[in-house]
Amino acid sequence: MTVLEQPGAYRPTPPPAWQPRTDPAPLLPDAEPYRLLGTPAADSLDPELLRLLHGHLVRGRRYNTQATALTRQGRLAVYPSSAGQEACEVAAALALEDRDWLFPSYRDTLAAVARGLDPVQALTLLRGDWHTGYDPHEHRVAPLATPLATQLPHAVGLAHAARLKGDDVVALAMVGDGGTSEGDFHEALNFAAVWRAPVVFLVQNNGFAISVPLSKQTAAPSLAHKAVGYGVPGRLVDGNDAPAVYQVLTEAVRRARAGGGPTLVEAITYRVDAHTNADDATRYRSDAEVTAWRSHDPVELVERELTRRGLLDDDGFAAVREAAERMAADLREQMNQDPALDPMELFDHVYVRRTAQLREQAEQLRAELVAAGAAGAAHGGAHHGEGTDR
Amino acid sequence: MTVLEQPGAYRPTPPPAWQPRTDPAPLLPDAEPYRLLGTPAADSLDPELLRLLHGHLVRGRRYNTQATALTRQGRLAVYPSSAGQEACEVAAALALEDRDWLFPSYRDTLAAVARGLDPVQALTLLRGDWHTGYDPHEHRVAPLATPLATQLPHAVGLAHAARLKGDDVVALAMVGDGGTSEGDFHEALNFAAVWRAPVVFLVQNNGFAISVPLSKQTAAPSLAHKAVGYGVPGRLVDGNDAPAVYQVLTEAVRRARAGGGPTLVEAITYRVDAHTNADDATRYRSDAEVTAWRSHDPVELVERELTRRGLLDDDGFAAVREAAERMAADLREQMNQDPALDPMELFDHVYVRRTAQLREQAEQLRAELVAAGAAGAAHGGAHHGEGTDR
Amino acid sequence: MTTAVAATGRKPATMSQALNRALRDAMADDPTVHVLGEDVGTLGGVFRITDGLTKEFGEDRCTDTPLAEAGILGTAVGMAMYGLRPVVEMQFDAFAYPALEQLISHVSRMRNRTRGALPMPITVRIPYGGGIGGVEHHSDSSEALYMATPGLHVVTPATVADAYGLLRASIASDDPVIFLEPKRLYWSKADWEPDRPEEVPGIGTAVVRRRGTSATLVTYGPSLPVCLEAAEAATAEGWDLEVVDLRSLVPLDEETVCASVRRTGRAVVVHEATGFGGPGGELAARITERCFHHLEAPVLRVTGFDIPYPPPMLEKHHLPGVDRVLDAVARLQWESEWTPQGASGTQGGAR
Amino acid sequence: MTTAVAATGRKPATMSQALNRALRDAMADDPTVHVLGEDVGTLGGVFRITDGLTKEFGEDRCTDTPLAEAGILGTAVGMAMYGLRPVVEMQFDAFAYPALEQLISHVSRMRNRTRGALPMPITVRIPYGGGIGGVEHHSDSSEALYMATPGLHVVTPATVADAYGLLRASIASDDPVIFLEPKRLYWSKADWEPDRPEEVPGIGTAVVRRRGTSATLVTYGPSLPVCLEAAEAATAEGWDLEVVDLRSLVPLDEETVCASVRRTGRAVVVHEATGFGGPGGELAARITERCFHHLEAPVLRVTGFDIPYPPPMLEKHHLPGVDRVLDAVARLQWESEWTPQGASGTQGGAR
Ligand SMILES: Cc1ncc(C[n+]2csc(CCOP(=O)(O)OP(=O)(O)O)c2C)c(N)n1
Ligand SMILES: Cc1ncc(C[n+]2csc(CCOP(=O)(O)OP(=O)(O)O)c2C)c(N)n1
Ligand SMILES: [Mg+2]
Ligand SMILES: [Mg+2]
Repeated sequence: MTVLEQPGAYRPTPPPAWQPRTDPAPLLPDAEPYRLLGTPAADSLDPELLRLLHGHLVRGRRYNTQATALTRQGRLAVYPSSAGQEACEVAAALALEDRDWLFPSYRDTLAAVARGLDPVQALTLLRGDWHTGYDPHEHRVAPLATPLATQLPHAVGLAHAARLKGDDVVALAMVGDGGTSEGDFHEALNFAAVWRAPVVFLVQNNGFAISVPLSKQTAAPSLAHKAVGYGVPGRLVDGNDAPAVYQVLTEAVRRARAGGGPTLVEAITYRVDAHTNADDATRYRSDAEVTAWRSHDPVELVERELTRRGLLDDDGFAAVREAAERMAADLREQMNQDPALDPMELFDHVYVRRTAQLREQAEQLRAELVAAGAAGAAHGGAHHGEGTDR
Repeated sequence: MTVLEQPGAYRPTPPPAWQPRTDPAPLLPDAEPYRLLGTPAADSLDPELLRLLHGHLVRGRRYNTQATALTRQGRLAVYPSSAGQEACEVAAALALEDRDWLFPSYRDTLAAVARGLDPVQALTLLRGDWHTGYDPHEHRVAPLATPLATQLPHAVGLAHAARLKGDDVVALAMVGDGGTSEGDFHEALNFAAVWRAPVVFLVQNNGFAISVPLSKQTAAPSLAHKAVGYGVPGRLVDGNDAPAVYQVLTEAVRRARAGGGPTLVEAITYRVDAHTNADDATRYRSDAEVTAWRSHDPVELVERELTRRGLLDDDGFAAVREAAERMAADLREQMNQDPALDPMELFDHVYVRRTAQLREQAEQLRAELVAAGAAGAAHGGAHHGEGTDR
Repeated sequence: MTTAVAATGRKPATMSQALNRALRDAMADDPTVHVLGEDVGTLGGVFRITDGLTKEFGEDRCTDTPLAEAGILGTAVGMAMYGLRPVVEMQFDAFAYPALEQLISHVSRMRNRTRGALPMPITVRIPYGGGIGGVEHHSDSSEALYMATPGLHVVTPATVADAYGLLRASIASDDPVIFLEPKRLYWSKADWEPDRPEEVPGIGTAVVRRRGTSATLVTYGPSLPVCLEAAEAATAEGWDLEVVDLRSLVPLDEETVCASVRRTGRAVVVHEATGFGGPGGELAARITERCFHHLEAPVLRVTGFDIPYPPPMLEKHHLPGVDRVLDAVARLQWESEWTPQGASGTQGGAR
Repeated sequence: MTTAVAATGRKPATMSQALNRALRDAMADDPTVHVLGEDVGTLGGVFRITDGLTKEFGEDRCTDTPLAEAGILGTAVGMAMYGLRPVVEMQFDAFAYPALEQLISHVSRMRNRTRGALPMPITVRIPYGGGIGGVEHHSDSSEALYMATPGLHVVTPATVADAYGLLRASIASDDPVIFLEPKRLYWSKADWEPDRPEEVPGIGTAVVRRRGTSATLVTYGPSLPVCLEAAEAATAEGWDLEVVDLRSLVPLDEETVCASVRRTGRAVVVHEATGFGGPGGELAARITERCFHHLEAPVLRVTGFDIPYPPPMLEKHHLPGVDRVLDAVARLQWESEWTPQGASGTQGGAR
């Protein structure tokens, strides 16, 4: 029996001998997004979990504001903020075991940080430094994906490969509401379902793809409803309710690890900042909408819960804030240093070995750098930071 | 109010003010494929409709056997038979008005013929003659699509354009079960739904994509279940029950024309022949499966119904068979003549006007043809048939 | 043709403004022109090239699509089949790749497949190239892919006036046009008014931007300013360089290029795309085929390195700059010691 | 390395059999090699190149995927990230286009993006080219697209032995390889046994298939037999042609090519892909750059016309044949009347 055998799969049967198919009912998402905070179930939430989430959320919010500030200081080329979406970012990271893999999009550096990546490494791409600032194997975090939805089949392939090798590894892949319109979303979901690959797809529905609102992106009852078309369960969750997202993702991860196949989770959230620092969100949305969402802030929701249940006192809150400030200060300091990037590295990773052409071109650049160094030693050598061209 | 405005569309609302979404229930297909023949509803089927379908089905079956025979005689380069699927082919053509557009795949030449195209024109591509053997505007039949699912966004765009121009034109696009896995399927369905374009998507689920069975193509409860993920109604129909397919498609076309948007129809059928004449189906499926399906033959099902209700006597049946034989004889005769294809035409349709390069290359070929003509006038001039290279 | 244009004499304008104006004028003149793409509506595009079009012409004429490039181009094919003239925006160079199957298998050959019955008057606008500090996948120069696909026109402006004129001509073309907009020239400025017919170039005509006698720089798009600067700098070395701006890569205006090279006897092709398998190979090969006996030296190429586009902090090392162009010019064998007889060519610059 | 191979001396084999054997041996030698694609399992592929692999190695090693090329290549990327060595089959040339975004944006640059941390040892097998009477979209030669994408190797065999050796080398490569299989040579035959190490060429080495002195034909894949036939026919005209089979377009073995051209002083590049923007431009330009003073005539190109691939009944007019190659050879300026002084070059064939 191979891992590809599908006990419940859909087989063509002649209509004369028509058989009932897989029941779609359990695949359909609930009409309401799943919530915990503000419901009776909140009372039984583990205080440790709440405190853990809270620490990450506060740190995550601070990370977002600090990174945005760094764009203004010219220390980041661009930053797509996840302010307002911290619950999804943090829960995605925490739902995974160490051996699992995370597949983030460009907006999900916070998830990578919450998983243990050094913030400077996570921001390398956005700084204008080398494309991927970390070894993906170290924390099992795939490179940040810029071409939308292209990372989803990667997650499926990796999860499938792990299963073939007998490792109980799960991949969690993150994508935006806009990304669900790409063909790669469709193909990834379908491959995952047919192969019963241990993947969890987390769609952060933050209401917009840059300026395009969800109503122009889909006419579906919900994005989670797409799951049934692949034979996969679809789950809908309040994406600003951190324990709820954490619970839904943890369950999906457990199911995937146990061989139950993929799950599609849609988290309803909101991008409180503009698309990136370069975007002007006032061109396409109202202040009122933003304000309404600010009153459903993921950090505050957990803060209120901790207060309500008396799980953290003022000193505790202050300590969390201080830790976040230390992280921000440290990030600021490190980002204020120019990275050391060697132009000659341009030729190092195109192939295992440089081709004859690349050797020639490398020689050309080396000669130019030597000439420039001789001409203006004051400008710093090739091995020193060059700054961005912007 | 533009045609793009979506009254019922899904808008992001903050979870604090969560609103119920579009009800998915009416979008979900029934558990059983829709049937008419063999059910009580069959009694009230219009005799004229049954006779019309029957004539087309018999002719269609004969068309399939004749075309396959032509491949053996080297008169067709390749033929992907639709034997066993004639009910879908015929119903797709008949469900449309004259002003509507049909978007066939390579397997759907019969639908094009049923819509009025000369069989020789419909087979031009498969004969090895010029790619598209007809002016698509004449019968409003798009070129046969070989790259799978790529014709689906074309149908959406055309339908959308017609609606923008105020024409009540509907596009019906045909695709196979395998084609539903392509990204283009996903993108086309989504665009159609968001734009509420007047398109009907007909998936002929014939159990196989060449050798790959449906169980390796999808894990969905049915292909029609994919509809709900786009906010589109999904319909399941017995694809060998011609009046049932006709009814479901006609309703979908009416709905589209009335501004109700797209429908996804999955017709459960079976490819009785191999993928094409070049394929060896015994490598991947059992005789027993084929036999089971032969007992649910679309032509016989209607024949039996006509007999049961006494709507056609022996003479009537004979007349239908004779008409089909005449069509086949005529097709045979025409296909036995070499088509007149001018090599110089190679340069005529690349651009509105030949570029300088193409003018040079045309001169080169003309000189070669002249030289060849001079060398061996017996081989026939450039304007005469060349035969295929196979 | 230019009813929407007030005849107000020349004013400073950026390339992005000229492109915006071209779209507006085309839409005003021809109701079959429809713009579609990601964020082209309310936002006006990430580079603001479609600014104001939805407001002026409505959502049905300038439409924010779902986020799917194959879907955008694929629906444009259907719209063209029904008589519309779609102008598609791809948000960045690398984000046109998902649409390559629709482009190669359909857009480029639909006319041919149907013996002319289904022309594809589609313009695909693609901001391309680097030099603006974009992170990976935001700075590709993929013109080689489009050049290798018969049935497409490939057009790229390098000046404000050409941006307007070439975009108008592209939209008016009954053949599909890949319209490559050099990102780093979006904010370049010139005094310009849109209604000077003598400035509306046809597709397929190159132009000599600078006359010279020593050698010809053959270039286009983002590399034109580099070449003009290099030509100025070269005067200090005693070289008088001619600069040809191709404007269209397909159809290629061989005549203008070859006339120039025959005059000067030497040529350097300059572009930002990677060199190996890039546009320069075709250009160098073609020039050599046609002008062999006029060449004093092989046609050289100055291009991006054969590497994926670098991160922002390193892109300046990758982009062909003035120095690299001058280095190539210096390698054009100004000494004639190599001829078999040691004789220098004297017959009007030709050997 | 060749444990699965019995040492049984040479027997007639077709190229398709050699390819099949290469896959089998690679899978037997290395458990991380996985084959995936459409119909590669039970059916053994539409060209039967994967025949028997699922039976021998199981469905998990040779897998029929859903019908989605971007999905196939995209999941292969993930598999490679986890240490597998995927061999992907694209069913036909044009059906690789849906995977171009995954190929260009990820496969070709993943190693570079991650400073070497994520190599992509993926082989993408693509049956390419025409000459087998295939209907539209079944006969494209798209090597120009792959050549223009840094980070890919582009390999194409022309003989039975090379089919085996190059496919083994491609699968063993830690870099991604586009492995182009000339459809019309699938049924070509040769006496061959798989375990002669001297016949396993490394990627990036061209080979001189025929020695000659008058001019060099530079070619690869489906055009090699045409060139060899042309070379035989040319002897009747008194020309002794050298024929170089590139085998790899990337990396290009410039040394072998240029050594030959420097010897003969003349070159014609022959391929089936369309000429404009095709591989021949790069080859001609590069040869000219490197061998300029050895060239008696411009490097000429004999290629497919600049048109979409024709219908089966017309394809013979499109494909470069022996006559067209000989015509080009005849145009290589065998008279030397063109030199400024009317002198013929006498210094060892160089000017
Ligand atoms: C294939 C592709 N097309 C277009 C883009 C340009 N782009 C970058 S982000 C974005 C919007 C994405 O929206 P969504 O998926 O909702 O994610 P969000 O930004 O909201 O997190 C677009 C269109 C891209 N990166 N990739
Ligand atoms: C994009 C693309 N990939 C692959 C193919 C090769 N191919 C031709 S038909 C076919 C199977 C199609 O199956 P299905 O969609 O079920 O249609 P059917 O042949 O059963 O009518 C395949 C893989 C193709 N034509 N286009
Ligand atoms: Mg979003
Ligand atoms: Mg099928």
